Amino acid sequence: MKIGLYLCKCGNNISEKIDIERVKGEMSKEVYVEEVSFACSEDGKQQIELSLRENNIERMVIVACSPREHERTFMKVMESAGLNPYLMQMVNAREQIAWVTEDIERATEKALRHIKGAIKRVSLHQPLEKKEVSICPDILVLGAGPAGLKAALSLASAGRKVYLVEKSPVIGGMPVRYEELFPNLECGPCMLEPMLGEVLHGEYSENIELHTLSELVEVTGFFGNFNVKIRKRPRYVDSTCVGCGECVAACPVSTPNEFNFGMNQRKAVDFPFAGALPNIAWIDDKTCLRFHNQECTACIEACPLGEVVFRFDEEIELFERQVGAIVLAIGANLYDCSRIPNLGYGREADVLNAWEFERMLASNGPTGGEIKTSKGKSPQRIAIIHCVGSLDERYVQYCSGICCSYAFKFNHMISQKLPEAEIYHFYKELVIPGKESIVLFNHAKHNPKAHFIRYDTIDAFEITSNTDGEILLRVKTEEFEGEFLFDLIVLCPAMVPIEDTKELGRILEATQDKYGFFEELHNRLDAVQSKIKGIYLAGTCQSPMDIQKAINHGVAVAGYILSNLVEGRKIEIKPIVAQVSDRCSGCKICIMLCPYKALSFDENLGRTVVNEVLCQGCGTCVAACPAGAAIAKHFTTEQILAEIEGGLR
Amino acid sequence: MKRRITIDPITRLEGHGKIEIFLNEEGDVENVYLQVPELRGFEKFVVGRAAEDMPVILNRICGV
Amino acid sequence: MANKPKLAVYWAASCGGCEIALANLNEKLLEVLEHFDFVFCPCLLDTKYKDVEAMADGEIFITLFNGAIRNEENEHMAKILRKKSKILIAYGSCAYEGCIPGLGNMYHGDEILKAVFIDSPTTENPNKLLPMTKTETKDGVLTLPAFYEKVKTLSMVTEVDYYIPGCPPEPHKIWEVISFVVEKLSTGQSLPPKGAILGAGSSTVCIECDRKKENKKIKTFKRIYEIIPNSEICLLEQGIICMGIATRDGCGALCPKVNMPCTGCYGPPEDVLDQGAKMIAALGSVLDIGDTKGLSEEEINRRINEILNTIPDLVGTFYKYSLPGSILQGKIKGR
Amino acid sequence: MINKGFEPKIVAFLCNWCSYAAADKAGAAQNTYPPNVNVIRVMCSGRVDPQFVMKAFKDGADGVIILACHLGDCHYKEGNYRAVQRYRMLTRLLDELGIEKERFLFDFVSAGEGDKFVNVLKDMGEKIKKIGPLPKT
Repeated sequence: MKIGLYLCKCGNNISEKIDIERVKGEMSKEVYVEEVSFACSEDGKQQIELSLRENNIERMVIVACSPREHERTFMKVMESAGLNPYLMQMVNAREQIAWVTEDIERATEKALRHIKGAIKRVSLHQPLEKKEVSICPDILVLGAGPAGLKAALSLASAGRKVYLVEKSPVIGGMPVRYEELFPNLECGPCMLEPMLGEVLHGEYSENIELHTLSELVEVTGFFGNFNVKIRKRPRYVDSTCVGCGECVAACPVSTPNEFNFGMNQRKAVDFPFAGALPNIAWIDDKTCLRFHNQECTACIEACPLGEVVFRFDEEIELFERQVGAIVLAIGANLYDCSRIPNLGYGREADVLNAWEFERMLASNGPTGGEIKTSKGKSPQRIAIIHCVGSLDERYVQYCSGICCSYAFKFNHMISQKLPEAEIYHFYKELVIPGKESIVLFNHAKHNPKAHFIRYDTIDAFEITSNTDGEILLRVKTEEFEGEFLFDLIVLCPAMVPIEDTKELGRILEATQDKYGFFEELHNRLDAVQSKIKGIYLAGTCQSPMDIQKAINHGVAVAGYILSNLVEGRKIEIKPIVAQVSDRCSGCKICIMLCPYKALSFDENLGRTVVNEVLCQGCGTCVAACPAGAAIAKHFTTEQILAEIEGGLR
Repeated sequence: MKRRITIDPITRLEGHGKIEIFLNEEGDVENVYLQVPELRGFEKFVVGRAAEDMPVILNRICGV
Repeated sequence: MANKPKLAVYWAASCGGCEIALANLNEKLLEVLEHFDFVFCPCLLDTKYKDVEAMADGEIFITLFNGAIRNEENEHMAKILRKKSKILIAYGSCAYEGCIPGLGNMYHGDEILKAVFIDSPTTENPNKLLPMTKTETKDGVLTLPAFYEKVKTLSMVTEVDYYIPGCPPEPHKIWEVISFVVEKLSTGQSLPPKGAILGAGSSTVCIECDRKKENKKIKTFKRIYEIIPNSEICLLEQGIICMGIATRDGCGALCPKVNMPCTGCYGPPEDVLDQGAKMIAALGSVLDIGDTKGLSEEEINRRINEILNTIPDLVGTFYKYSLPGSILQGKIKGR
Repeated sequence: MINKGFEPKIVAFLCNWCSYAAADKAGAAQNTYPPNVNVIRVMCSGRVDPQFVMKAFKDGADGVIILACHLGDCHYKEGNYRAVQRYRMLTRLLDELGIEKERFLFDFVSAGEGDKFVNVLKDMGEKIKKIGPLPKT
């Protein structure tokens, strides 16, 4: 085996610290040695390529800069010389020897040790080839809130088939239920409905297969080739429904309306709220009499289209789809305020959380947009407590970053609806990020009816009610102590992961961060990719955020997918992956170590197999394998042992 | 004539042994030395091992 | 008779168990004798060292050499038998990797002599005499082989053709090797390449163990007296340190079959240099320290150490049979 | 024992993404350190097989160090946790085998911590100088 050793002088960066003549002198006759002035320059690359050919070199060791800088450069030189690019080893003589060693003699010795290690290693290198697998370009989007909708639309308009799966009967997510949105008081439904319309019957809607009342229950496969199983609960009303609502009026049974957080009642057949899309009635089988052995036909009789619209024999449907990527956009939740008992939430009827108050403000909400207490009174003193559960080691450590903005929106909306009402903001910290939020803040600041009181801990409050139905709020902080009577208290709780995150995380094997949100690949560079290749994150299931950011997430995810999962283009598999030989005994030590779920046990073969698409080549399984059956290509045990030995002996 | 007879190794038993027999001028046995050249040191290396390892280690004193 | 190839079996620092394993071939021994002439085996025959020394070089066809190299005599016999044999086989764990006597590599040679001849409670030695290589008596000079500082494997003192692992090798595996060699010879085929491991597989004991194996996570290690293990489930998953994962297959998973953990007597599997290192690599990977998210480094270390405290003796557990043959060969001495 | 002129040999296993990058960064900053270290680049600290560490000691290293990404920052998510667990266990074994704890270290060095990389190595070198060379077998 003829090894070529190329010594790059890097101008004099390397040659002024490493005695190249001495290095040459200490090489055995079998090693061909040549100097290059600037190996990475066009001239240098040509010189090496020519020399590799002319001297029939089979393996190359190049003494130059960091492989992080130019490994690829020299791999390409190998290729152009007709050699497999992996039959090469770099010695980092610049960054890790010449630049960090004062003494020439010692730098030279250090270089010699590394060169000997590299020579020993390179002789054990194996030629490696890139592999390719074909992909399915379709995408599954879970969650039809702003982030999921935007992702679905962006992908569909690029011609991609999208399966949009939403758990509830309605699309649009939370903001479509808000009357006005911060920072500029745009109407939520007005802003989002064009997007919903696009999804339902827009130019590219035929690329979107929407499934409401549906959930992902199983997934197999990997990036490029996932097989997903969806469970769809029956709606009992088909898409020919015109949404007139005649059935709703006729329905004889009611139940608390979860879409208004139980603040009013809805019928067994109903629309979650006025204007909800898709505009198709939905029958709740837990409430409908027909599912309780009663012969009710009220809705059928009331329906102008008659019986044909109804599908009472519909059953839970399980179906499978092939997709190349999965977008998680399942949204977030509000922190459960009843876990902080001194706030009275859940105990006092007029202590509301932000979602409940949003619905109270909404013209399609339970009060028709009127702010009133549980006794029907128009409140004159309203408290808005910020930072509920937030910035607190015991509850939620972080700041959700959006609550102050909507709290000041509340302030604005209250003063419009109830100009005489006194509004008290109790806050821990004020956070009003972005270029626009300041407007609502300034409005509140200059509102003579608005008062600001800072508190240090949520324990400062003691909220109880008196016999008059007023709420007594006692607050005691280091700087302030007082007692107030309020008619209504609005809590602005931390945004927290939705319950489904955990189960979905389990199904997809997507990890969650310490707060329970889906964990991103990198918090700055890759916030919309999960740690599982091909599973993307959009919106508040990744972190608390506002609508703007969630929408951006949707676009970002679509961008990623369009560039990573290109129709007709195969996925390239990097050759540096793990391999398991038939010496594997099936002890399964390795399987759970793989952070990418690239290892699985093949019952037929009786051994572990590597999914090369998923494997990232870290080699953790190889180090662990007690049978020596796992092999890290290009970082084999034998190659590394040779490098250690070569450098020491 | 004095003679020395060395039996090395002693056979058909378990273990290592060597016998040195010294005969006097008359050919009678004057002295016999039995030497055991074998030592593995179980006495030392079992100390500090787990108690449950004793049956595993000590049955290797003699496998016959 | 005279044309039969010659077979020798020798023991160096060993227990004789390898001879017994051979004897356990039972009636098959007669078949062995049909093919071979037994010329040297101190346990069974009266052949003396001087008889062996008198043989021509290469006169013995196969020597099954068991026992580790603990003293000068062991090494001397290893070299003699190498010269006299066409094929020298390191037979059994002691010759192959040092085995139980190899645990002596945790100590200095003189520490061992002192423990045996001076400190041992059952030894009466008021003058604190230690064995000497040369003793002058009125009758003449007596000699004993020098006790080595370190146990060596057979291949550390001479060239070895093949290895048969096991403490002891399983009789059916010995038979497999013998019949394999006989078949190769009778059909004129060439033998396996030098250095090959015979009478064992190349994977690990797990491949022969029928227990149900799932993904492993270990919260605490259990010593064998602490639990009665479930006989269907992988012992390791029950917290018992079973060396099966890092031990070459060939025994038929004898110990796990009777609800005892493998202690590793067949040595490391193919291409693994160090059984203990691989046990560390594997077990260290599956310690279950719970959710590490947000934990401080101190807390992580505390949790790891808490689990590790449940293993009383790493060397004795992981290198019961392989210390001299391992990478570091024993305790680094010199302090 | 004073080891005049004794320069300990150190083998350092660096992960490609953090500690190897830190070593490059120290280079770019021309932050000098003793040349007694042999760097072995691995993709992840999780790739370091205890056999590598033993082999290094066997072949003449007086010290071995594994440098990884900080916990939670591993390029491969969890490789460094595995590495820490194995390191803890291996330290115990090496201790039984007579290799002092000063000779085998594990530390976390991010890509930006060129200075830390240099300090960790210098510090380790000094400590090993005090205890002297590892007796050769």
